[in-house]
Amino acid sequence: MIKGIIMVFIGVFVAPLLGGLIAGVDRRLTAWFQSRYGPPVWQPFFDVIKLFGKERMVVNRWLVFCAHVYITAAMLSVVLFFLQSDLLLILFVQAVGAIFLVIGALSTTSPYSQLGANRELIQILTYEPLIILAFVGIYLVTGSFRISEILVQTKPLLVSLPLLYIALCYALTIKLRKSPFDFSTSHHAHQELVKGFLTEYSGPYLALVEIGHWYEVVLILGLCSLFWATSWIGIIALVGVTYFCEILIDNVTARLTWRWMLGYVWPMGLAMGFVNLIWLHGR
Amino acid sequence: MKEVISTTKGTVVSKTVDMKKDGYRFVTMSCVELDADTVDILYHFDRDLHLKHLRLTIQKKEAVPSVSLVYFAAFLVENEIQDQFGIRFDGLVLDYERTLYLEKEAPDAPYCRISVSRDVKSGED
Amino acid sequence: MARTIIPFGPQHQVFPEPIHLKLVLEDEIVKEVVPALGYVHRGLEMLADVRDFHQMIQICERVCGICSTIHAQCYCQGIEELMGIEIPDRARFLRVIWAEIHRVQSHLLWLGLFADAFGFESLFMQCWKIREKIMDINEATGGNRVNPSINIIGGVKRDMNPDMAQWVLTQLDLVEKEVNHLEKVLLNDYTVKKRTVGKGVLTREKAMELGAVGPTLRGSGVEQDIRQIGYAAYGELAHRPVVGIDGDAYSRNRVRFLETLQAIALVREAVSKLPAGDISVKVKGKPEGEVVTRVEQPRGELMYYIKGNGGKNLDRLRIRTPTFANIPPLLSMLPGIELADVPVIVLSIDPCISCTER
Amino acid sequence: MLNTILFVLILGPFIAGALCFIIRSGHVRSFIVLAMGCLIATASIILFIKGPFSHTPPPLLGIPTHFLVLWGDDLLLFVMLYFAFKHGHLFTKILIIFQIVCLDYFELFMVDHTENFPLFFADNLSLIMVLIISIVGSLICVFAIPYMNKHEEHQGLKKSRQPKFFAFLVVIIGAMNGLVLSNNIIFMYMFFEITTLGSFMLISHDQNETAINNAVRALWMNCVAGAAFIIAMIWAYVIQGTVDAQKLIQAGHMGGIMLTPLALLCFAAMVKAAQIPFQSWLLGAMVAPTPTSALLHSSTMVKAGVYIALRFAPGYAGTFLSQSLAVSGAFAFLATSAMAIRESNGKKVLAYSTIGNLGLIFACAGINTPEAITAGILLIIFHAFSKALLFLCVGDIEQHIGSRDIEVMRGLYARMPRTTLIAVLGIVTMMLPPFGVLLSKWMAIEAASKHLFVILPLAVGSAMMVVYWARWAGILLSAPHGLKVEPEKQGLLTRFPLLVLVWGAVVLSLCAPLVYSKLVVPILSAPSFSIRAGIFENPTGTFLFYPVMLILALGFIYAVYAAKKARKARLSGPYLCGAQTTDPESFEGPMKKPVAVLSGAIYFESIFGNQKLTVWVNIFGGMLLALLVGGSL
Amino acid sequence: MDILKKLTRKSRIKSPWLLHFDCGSCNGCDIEVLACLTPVYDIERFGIINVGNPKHADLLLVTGTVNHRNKKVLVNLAEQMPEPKIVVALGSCGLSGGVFREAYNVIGGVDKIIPVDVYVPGCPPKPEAIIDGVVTGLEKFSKKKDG
Amino acid sequence: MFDMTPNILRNFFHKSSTRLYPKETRQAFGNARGELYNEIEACIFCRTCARKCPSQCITVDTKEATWQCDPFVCVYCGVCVENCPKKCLHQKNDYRKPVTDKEIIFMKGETKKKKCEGDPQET
Ligand code: SF4
Ligand code: SF4
Ligand code: SF4
Ligand code: SF4
Ligand code: SF4
Ligand code: SF4
Ligand code: SF4
Ligand code: SF4
Repeated sequence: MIKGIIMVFIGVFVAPLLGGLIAGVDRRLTAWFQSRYGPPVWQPFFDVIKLFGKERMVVNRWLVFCAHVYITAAMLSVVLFFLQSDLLLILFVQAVGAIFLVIGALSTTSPYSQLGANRELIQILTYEPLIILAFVGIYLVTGSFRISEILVQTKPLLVSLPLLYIALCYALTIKLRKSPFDFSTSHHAHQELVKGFLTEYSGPYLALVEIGHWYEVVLILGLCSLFWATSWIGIIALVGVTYFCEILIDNVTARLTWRWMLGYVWPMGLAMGFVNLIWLHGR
Repeated sequence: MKEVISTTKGTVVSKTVDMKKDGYRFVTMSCVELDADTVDILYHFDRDLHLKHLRLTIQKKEAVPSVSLVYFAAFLVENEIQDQFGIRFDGLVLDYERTLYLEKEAPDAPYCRISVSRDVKSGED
Repeated sequence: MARTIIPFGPQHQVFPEPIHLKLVLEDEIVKEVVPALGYVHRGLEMLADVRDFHQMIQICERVCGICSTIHAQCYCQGIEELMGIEIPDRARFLRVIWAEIHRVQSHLLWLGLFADAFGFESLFMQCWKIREKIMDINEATGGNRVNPSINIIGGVKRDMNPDMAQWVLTQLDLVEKEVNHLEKVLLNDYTVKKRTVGKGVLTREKAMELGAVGPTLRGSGVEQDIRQIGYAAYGELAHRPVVGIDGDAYSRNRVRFLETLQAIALVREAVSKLPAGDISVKVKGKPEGEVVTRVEQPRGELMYYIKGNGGKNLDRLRIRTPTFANIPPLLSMLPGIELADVPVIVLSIDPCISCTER
Repeated sequence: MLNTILFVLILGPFIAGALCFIIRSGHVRSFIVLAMGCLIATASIILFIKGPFSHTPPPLLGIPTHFLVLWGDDLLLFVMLYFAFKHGHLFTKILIIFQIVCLDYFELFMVDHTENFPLFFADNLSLIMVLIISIVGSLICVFAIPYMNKHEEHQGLKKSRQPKFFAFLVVIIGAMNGLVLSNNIIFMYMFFEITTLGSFMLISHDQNETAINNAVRALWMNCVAGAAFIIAMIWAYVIQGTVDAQKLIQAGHMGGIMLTPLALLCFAAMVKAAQIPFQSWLLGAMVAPTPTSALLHSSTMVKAGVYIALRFAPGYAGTFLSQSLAVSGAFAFLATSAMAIRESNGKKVLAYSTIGNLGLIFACAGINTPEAITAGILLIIFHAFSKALLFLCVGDIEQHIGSRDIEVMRGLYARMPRTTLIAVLGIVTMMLPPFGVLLSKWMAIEAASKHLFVILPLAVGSAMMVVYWARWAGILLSAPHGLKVEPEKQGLLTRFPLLVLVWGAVVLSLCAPLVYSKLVVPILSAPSFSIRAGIFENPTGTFLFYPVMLILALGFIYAVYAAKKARKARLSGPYLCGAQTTDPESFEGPMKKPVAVLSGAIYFESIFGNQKLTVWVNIFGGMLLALLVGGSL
Repeated sequence: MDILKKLTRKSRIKSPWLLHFDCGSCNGCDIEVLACLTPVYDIERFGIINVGNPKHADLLLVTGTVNHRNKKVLVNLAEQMPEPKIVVALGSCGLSGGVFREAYNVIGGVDKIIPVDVYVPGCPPKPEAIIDGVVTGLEKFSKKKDG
Repeated sequence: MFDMTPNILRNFFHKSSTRLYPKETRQAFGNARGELYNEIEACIFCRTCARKCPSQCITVDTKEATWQCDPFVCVYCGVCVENCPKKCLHQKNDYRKPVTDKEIIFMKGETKKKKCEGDPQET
């Protein structure tokens, strides 16, 4: 019980801090890759606090509603993760948030927001099956969808699920909105949709979305960490290397288009996942 | 400026068509105010780095046949001349109706200024 | 099919300059596009009425900040032709040097913005990082990063002593080295190719018919470059226009990339052949008559029509900038492409609105 | 008592239908429909409370029941034959004549009518079906009363066709009740055929060319199902010598020979449920007035298919048939989701979604583990409510705005806030946790995890489903900025069904654990989940049903509060690159003309809109069905 | 409460998101603004992100002369920025119309249309000057009242 | 694919090229055209600068011996400096600092007794 409460606490409070810090480190590293000095690592926190202090400005009150639902769902999904709950449940709860965020963006009459939201839906469409396949792979190895069952494994999952891990990394890249998949919105926003589906979220509501994003980043990195959950070193190494690669890929690729994503990543990711599953099945 | 061919309102389109047939690229048009009533419109063409011009002298009030159907590229500069000189072009493929650059608040046909400013200034020179 | 109508610009992140496109989309495919201009129109040609023909140099430099030197050069060249002035050889070479430095600057700037248009942020950063060296050259030689302001009627304002020239060359060597590092990225990278190959195709015939100029024209396989006329000192320097074949965004990209290297080579050659002597001649009299003069600017053919009346104010100054000529071809490239490619294709003509509208 | 209830549930609607047809007064008709609705809803609840039974009613009017059935069947088939001749459809004619011949031969010369077994049998599955049919079906009929008045008004009909319409509408309810309660497969067949005729009549209601074409298509496809059914029936009889469904199911366990008739039954079921490549009849049904579509889709007709599959599921557990059923169901789910994603016609989206969900239920039936069966049954329940609700919403919306196109519904919230909110809620219950549909889907995915060829389409299909639902919900809400919204007027008979359905959907979801433990568990061979404190758990996974629901509900409430508080926030127009005019929804375009912004969703025309793709999907679907039948020969 | 306010203020200074609007500039100033984002100057050091969306921006950088067409855009953009915000005018054009101020389609500097907080002279101002201008603007930020 | 990687890694393993302005400044180039200033004692108020200025931002009052320049209009082109007959007008190498309020450079010198030949009013 106590452990449970601690886990909830970590999920609710520590996770966003971690997420913010990761974002800060990300920006710093990105800057280094670009031969820049970069902002301080706690820059994301400044951003969010500042946003909370801005004037409230809305186009539509649905947006406010949706931003709150988003952060609730994001938080809940992380809490469920730390409670070592069912992977599919976590994914579904996470999807509530993601979908409400999109509905919020769709609820405005802003064309940029609308287009961004449509693209975000395409991103959801792309990553969700990949994640489900990864979970199925985990299930085939451990016999359960529960995280607690994964943690008692003695062999890292990565050994039996290498291809699914790559598929999951696709999902991770999409979820992190990194190049080449940053088309529904992007952090530095030099793109044709300006801020995409985040265009109309502003001030405190944008701050909520940002924090929600941190939760999600922690969640998805947490999912990655499951693939080497046998030791702390494994977790740190795996997540560290994965994230480093993400930043690297972000910096060595151009943004591509959603048509490309559907036509390339989807078949690739699904095929890889499927091959991995068949292989597991055959054993 | 060498090779300037004079044209009239009636022949300008057919001469432009000839230019196109001869493989000339449409460079642009220039409009120059001559006096209070007339302007010169110069059509510049290029073939292999060699320039050729048509000169059309018209009254400001007259409408000029557009060559934008011959050279689509002309639509932009013709709109510009409409804006700046208040001259009308007939048969523009895309007519901005004198809103290409200028808003209502801006002066009307700002490039037609001889009657106003140049008279005063010429005394100084 | 659901239609989307969006305003693309005037304030839009991917365009550094205000231009407005009314885009009609279906499934993010552009069905219709109508441009709106006038957000940067100043009416500076009319300033000839209130500024004398010397002062107009500074105005012409500010037609556009990206190729200011070249504008001034074209203008001075026109006035010199009207007044029958022969400028000293050294001045002719110096003009080439500065113009080509400017071209390197402009192309690097463009390569960066182009990369930005397809979301390659680090490439943008890299190009602009390299470009800073050119900006330093501008400031060191001309006194300002953007407007070196070296052209005057009758020659150039500033000389380049051997030390300075040497320093410029070493800087350019560094630039060249770094630009070469980017060759593979710009011309081979999978993602870059995905975003550029086959995008915004302009056939050779279309390019000619619609009056495309500069790299946009050369990207479609037409070997035409105003520098071939041999104005300034170009007649005495070895250069051949860089041409592409496919007429797509990739091809234009390639042309500009190679032109960057070509420009550096031209500077080298010009410095090595730099004759001794005066840098300017004294100017007497006032311009009279009309003239059309052209130079090759980074974006293509720049044309000035100048009419003088023997007074200190010009009768008419008309500037036809390359982007002005490239807009009709651009309009023909847009329908049928994806929304995501709109910035890529618009950028691929290297648009400069400030000079288009003046 | 039982006799009365069965009479009310099965024959009641027939009588009501006859009355509707004969008494041509609008008011009386409304009364009849309302009364019948109340009656069968009550009757279904009473039956439900009484629990499972098996029963043989006394012969009606002293005529042996099998005679009634034979006459009924023949009459039915000849009516159908008449229509087949009227519309000159050769294939239908052949099918129907084939059925007549088979049936008569079977009934007159083969079947031993003295066999003694309960004519009616009901376990919880049947009872659940009866509840859904009677309640949801009645609500739809009630909704149809004002709807059809308006519909005819819009069409400017001189002579009302409502009598016939309502007659068939209610008859279908009776037939469905009969179908799910019968234990004699000959009965089943008859009711099965009644629904075929009923749907034909309802689809052709508008009597225009498309309506008739689509109705004919529905007829021939359903006749294919009927023919398959009849072959299955005869085949099974030849092998087992019985028409007792329960016996047949048990016989299925024994040997492979029963597999073929079962496969044919499944095939019939899949055609009835409009699975690929037979989806077109259900899509064509969308031209009919909305109550038809709602009735056909949510609670009846198509559910007849999945009911049969689930009913006979124990009979083919663990066989190749089961596997291929799972795969073709999953494939239908994937393919229809992909088709729905490119659709902007609201009713078609609903139709595809229905077919998809039915596919999912087939997949569950095919997986055939207790978890899967649980998922399938729960899906039937939750889907019925949400889908009926959505259909009625679309109908209501269509009558207001004159279009069923999703794009035209953009910003509907500003015009019809009530209906919009109900519709959005309906959509949310279709796709998000903690609502029942998603709970069932969770179970389905967990159950399908071992079946690679099922899980892959499921994973991809559900993601696509999310896309089209979320897109629709967002579009409904995208109201212009700063608008004062006034709740629109809704007639009582429109509002009542909507409210009952939306509450039904929500409350039923809230009670999911109860529904599971009380209703579903008794049907299962072994309980699939343990439930503690609202947590579904089994070795495969855990669904923290109540905890998740609680926290999401809290978040929801807070979000509503925050949105209320945002009333004070500054209103600002959407971002339009700085080009907005005084009207924040339009921008100054070229030539200084104001242009209203327009947003259209992405419909993937170039990707899923491909005609070739559809053809391939149909071919592949057909091959899967062929595999299903052929593989069990 | 007080500490929260202080934190907000500090964050505001640490995270000024930027919107750049080219209001009829010759590009000289624009490219210098862009140059500020690039490695040699890297204003992301100050937490500045070029957001390109008025709704997210705190800092409006305006370059170039105001004309009759773009003034509406300028007003629209400024209006869509939530308080508190700072407007910085760049280059002679933005300050007064510069060399073009006598041209017929030039209204003049930005401050004729919207209030300007910081003026950065130059043609174009060097990136260093732009950074100085932003820093000066941030000082003003701490004095602005909460949004 | 990933052709950018070497460049990126090179950046990563080298010091960033950022000049940490304002902490770290760089000596301006000797030629740089910055802020204008007038050695007013040497100025003869001949108005050449005012006449030649393309931006028309200098106002010289010969009688009152004042020289003023609007730094918000000046484009720092250096034309005035080049044309000043007394070479009293200079440009610093550093740019003019941003300000929060409008300003004018105003300088007052002594009225010169000896007037220059030629009419300053001309042209
Ligand atoms: S996501 Fe964007 S803002 Fe965040 S660190 Fe990366 S580039 Fe910077
Ligand atoms: S094309 Fe025109 S605006 Fe663009 S850089 Fe060149 S001169 Fe300037
Ligand atoms: S809008 Fe609805 S009610 Fe009216 S005619 Fe059409 S389907 Fe019937
Ligand atoms: S201030 Fe100078 S560089 Fe800036 S826009 Fe104006 S003219 Fe161009
Ligand atoms: S003169 Fe000044 S305002 Fe104009 S462009 Fe140059 S720096 Fe900018
Ligand atoms: S040109 Fe020189 S001397 Fe003459 S007024 Fe100007 S600053 Fe003074
Ligand atoms: S520097 Fe140029 S703009 Fe400034 S005062 Fe001197 S001449 Fe005028
Ligand atoms: S003549 Fe006098 S006023 Fe004219 S430039 Fe010489 S000193 Fe100045």
